[in-house]
Amino acid sequence: MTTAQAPHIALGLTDPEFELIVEKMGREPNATELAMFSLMWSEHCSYKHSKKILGQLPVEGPHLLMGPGENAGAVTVGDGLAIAFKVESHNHPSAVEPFQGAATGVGGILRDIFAVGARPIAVLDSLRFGELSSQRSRYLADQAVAGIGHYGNSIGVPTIGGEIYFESPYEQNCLVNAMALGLAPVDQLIKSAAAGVGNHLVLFGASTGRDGIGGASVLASAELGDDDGSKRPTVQVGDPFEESKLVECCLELLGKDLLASLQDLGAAGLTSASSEMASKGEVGLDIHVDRVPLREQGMEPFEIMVSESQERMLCVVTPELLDEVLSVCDKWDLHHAVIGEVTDTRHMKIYENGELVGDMPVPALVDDCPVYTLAPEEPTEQIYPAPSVDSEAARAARAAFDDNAQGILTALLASDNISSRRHYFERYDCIVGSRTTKRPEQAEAAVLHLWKQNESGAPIPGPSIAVSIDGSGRKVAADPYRGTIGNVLECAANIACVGGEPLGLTNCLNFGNPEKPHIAWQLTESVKGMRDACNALKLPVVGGNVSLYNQSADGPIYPTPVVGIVGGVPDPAVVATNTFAEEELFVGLIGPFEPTLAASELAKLIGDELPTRLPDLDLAKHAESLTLVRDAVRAGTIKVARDISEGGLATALAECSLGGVGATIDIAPLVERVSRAYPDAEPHQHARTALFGEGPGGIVVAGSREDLLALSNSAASMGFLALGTTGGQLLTISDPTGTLKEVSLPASEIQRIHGGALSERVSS
Amino acid sequence: MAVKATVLIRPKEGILDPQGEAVENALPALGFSGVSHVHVGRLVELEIEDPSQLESMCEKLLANPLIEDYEVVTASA
Amino acid sequence: MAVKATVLIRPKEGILDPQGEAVENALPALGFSGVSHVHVGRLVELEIEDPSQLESMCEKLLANPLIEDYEVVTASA
Amino acid sequence: MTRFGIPQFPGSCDETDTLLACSRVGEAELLWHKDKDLKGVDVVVVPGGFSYGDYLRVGAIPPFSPVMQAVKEFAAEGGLVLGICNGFQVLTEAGLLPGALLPNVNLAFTCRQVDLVVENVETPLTHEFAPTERISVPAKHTTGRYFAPTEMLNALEAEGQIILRYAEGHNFNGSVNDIAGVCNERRNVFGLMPHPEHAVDPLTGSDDGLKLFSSLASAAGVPA
Ligand SMILES: Nc1ncnc2c1ncn2[C@@H]1O[C@H](COP(=O)(O)OP(=O)(O)O)[C@@H](O)[C@H]1O
Ligand SMILES: [Mg+2]
Repeated sequence: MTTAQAPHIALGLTDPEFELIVEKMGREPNATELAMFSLMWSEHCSYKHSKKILGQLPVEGPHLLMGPGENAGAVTVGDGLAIAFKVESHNHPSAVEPFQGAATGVGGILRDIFAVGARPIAVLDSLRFGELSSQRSRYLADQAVAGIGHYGNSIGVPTIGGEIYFESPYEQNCLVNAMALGLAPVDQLIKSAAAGVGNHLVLFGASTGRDGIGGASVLASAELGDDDGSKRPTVQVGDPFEESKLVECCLELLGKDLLASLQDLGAAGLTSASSEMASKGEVGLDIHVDRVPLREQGMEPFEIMVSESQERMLCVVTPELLDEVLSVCDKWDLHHAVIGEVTDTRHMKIYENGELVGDMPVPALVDDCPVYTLAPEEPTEQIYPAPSVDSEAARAARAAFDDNAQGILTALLASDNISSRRHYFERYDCIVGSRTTKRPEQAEAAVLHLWKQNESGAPIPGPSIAVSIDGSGRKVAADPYRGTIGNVLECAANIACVGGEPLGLTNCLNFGNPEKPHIAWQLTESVKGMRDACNALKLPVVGGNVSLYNQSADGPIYPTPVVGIVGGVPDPAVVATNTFAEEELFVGLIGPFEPTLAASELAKLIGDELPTRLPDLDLAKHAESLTLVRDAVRAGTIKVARDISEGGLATALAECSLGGVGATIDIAPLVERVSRAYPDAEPHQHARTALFGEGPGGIVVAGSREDLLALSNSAASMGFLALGTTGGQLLTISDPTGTLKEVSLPASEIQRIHGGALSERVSS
Repeated sequence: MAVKATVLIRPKEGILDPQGEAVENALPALGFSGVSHVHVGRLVELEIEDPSQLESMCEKLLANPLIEDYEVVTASA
Repeated sequence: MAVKATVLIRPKEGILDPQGEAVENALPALGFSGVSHVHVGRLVELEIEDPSQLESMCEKLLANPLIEDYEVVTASA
Repeated sequence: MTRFGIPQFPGSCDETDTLLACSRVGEAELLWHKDKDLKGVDVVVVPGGFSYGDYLRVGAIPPFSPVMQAVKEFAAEGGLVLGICNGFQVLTEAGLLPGALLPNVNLAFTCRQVDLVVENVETPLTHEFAPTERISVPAKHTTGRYFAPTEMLNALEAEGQIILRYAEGHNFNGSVNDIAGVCNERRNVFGLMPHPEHAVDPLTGSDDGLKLFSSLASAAGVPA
């Protein structure tokens, strides 16, 4: 950084952007105004590089209550209940300080949920780090997980699911995405538009300090260099204790109908919260910074306006209700202050001790940031190097690759991206709230029971929901369009496996620098894929988040569109599990599953190049197949369901055996399908692809012989394949081509390999 | 000969210290008055052969320099 | 006039201190050697008008005498 | 019907779960930490969570709250009191139960279904169990390693004050003598680290914990 740099450049604004601000203001902005513009015109707040392409996502559906534009989206789930949900990233803060970065990420997404009037009932996380052979990655993963647990556990919201993957493109730019869900009576949802000229603006919760100053514009939009030193003073510290009081206080205020509107303070603090409330309500606001409860002496007006101190909320209150609102804040021992009023000026006016220190038209601040058109350019060749992973599992996979199916399978089961995530998810409270009927590893999606309480406090049954979060980066790197479709389909498959009807989708688009043409192309293709998949599933996008500039001198991250889906489940007692708990069940495979080794976990272990294209998909057929599975699960026909993901069919079958019951499997029908798709390949390649190939749409199911045979008739067009029978302690998978040494593994051995690999690896 | 060292680790000034705040708010109810500026930190005590390593040990492991200050006090064992 | 007080709280001797052990075990990998007897405790700093309250505050609140020892250091503010 | 009272502190997490569990065997209501009024309840259950943020030391601050002053008086009169997880920590800090809880040996918050063995079935909390009955209940905490100095420990063992132990292989926190739950000498105050209130419904994993609540309800001697 040169000392001669103009302030607006240091704050992340371009010269043309600055000129536009001067034009809109009719003069040069002062320091306070410039700080506020730089935040509101940052990528994080203005979506200036993504707004145009996000417009194509479908945002309507029969269950939709609140779509993009509010703090969180919401869908109806029956019985007069709504589920609000959203996913958000905290990637850059977590790369600097993983514990606090991840903790405050959870705190922030929870505030988005109770800001719309919903009681938070669950958190999920989606995490990406570099390879576990890197000490830094082990440290980041450990601390991020600890931070998420610290916040979620302490506030009493269960963390019921998530995902964690290790890939070298995330070495310098880890991803920490958190999703939260909240429950509310439909009529209690509240919007954030400020209303009622003359009403009071009340700030409550934690006091305001210097933490996070510059965080939004610097931390969220700049590429991370090797030296993070300059960003250090901006670390925000989370206080889940304060937030637990804040949740109760907000819900009490809303329950008593005391608020005109409510908004959380997140990135860009008071600046973004207040100006967005003003913009949505088409009003103006007067704000007196000297009335803000401070934690530190001598803070400048601009510091107060941009501080990212956590655990704060802003509400609009009519004069008659003010005393009652403040007394509820007192009950919960929260700081509070009337910091301003709603005006009809359509200006944000900032005062310090009565003196006007900032005066900006609301539209200029919130709506007039230029929106850029991306300049996408498809790369002529793969821009990511072949994956290289240094682990025992990778060496074992290479040794077994040619002729030993069992060796490949055991290597996959012990690999960093497939072995049990227990080491991490045990650090989350997954049961508090008494709603979790399917915990991590008990089913393909988490299931929550939405009981209500009768007058004497006892639970009365209600509807249930299923929820899952997914986002393979490697497959999107291989093919942004089809890879993204795969992410949506995988998430939807998880929901279908527990009998869920998908109601709404949220997403977080984690990408590199969109000003680079290849990244722009990834982003454009990915959003198209999400659009097409959502349309095929008739699934509205209820909201989401975009995290760009995830790149370093080593290059961009894998493009990682993370999707979260909420589904409705009529009866939590009729939900398929994901292990063979019973003997003598018939095992089959449903779905238009066309496995390929390209970009698979096995390809990664042996160091294969990433392809530039994945197989085409028949989206209508995929949608139909998921509906069929869902209905059969709901009917109790399918008792066990597991979607085929990393590690292919063989891995899915091995994971189905984790319950202790094995199976005898013949994969001939799938080998036949593969050989039709790849007529030129050798028999051993057909067998390997059938066993370990990946792709969307494959679900391993088990049920009674009669039930599944009946299903197979109606599902013939869905590509139903009969595979075998459950029973005994052993999983045997025979290879009809006779070219690979067959699999014959005791369930206990599968448990041992799969269960212990990760904790051994991270503690070594 | 090993040296006994005490390291005092405190939340950095300006960084939120929720523990200190919570303790301070709780004290009056416990019958203690006239207490202010409460901060809760950590204390690490150890014996070390080469005390010149202490500084870098604090930076790398004992404290989190992003959010904590530390002070090393040594006394021979 | 308020008095500044520092309270050092340590795990009682003989009680397993896994935190201290974890620090001790992590040190060699970071290139530090010759460190032993690591213990992790708590540090409470505060300003108090009537320092005669300190002793009872430690007994009642700041430390748990069953598992912790404490030491009060005061200095006038 | 037996009436259960559940103190609610800022930072409590499992108070609603406890309320739901108690309401399966009786009536239940929350008791606000700033009130000294126990509303005439028959049994007090101090819930899990992170009361007062767990700041300073787990369970250190709540004993000074008005509601806990009332609970101390209630216990002194022989009232039945159960503390679960953070509630257990609070009761030891309040001096109502012997011993203390230290950080888990793995130093990490750990949430895991564990098997427990009922050690003493002659208490108000456990009288509905068979001797050495084994139950499956979740545990979730960072600071659950039960500790008592040797002399105290020997006395606890001799007096039958060890109520629950972790089954072999299930003691992840390093508790001395595998202790998962204890009671006071008078056998009216109980503390457990595992969470029976999260084991009252097969749909959410297990209902093995329900009998602890029904034992308390029947021991309270309130006609149904
Ligand atoms: N990837 C996306 N898909 C759909 N909507 C999005 C996406 N990213 C952001 N949005 C929507 O844009 C709005 C602004 O997002 P954001 O700035 O993250 O909200 P907040 O102000 O709560 O932080 C939100 O309503 C969000 O749902
Ligand atoms: Mg928001």
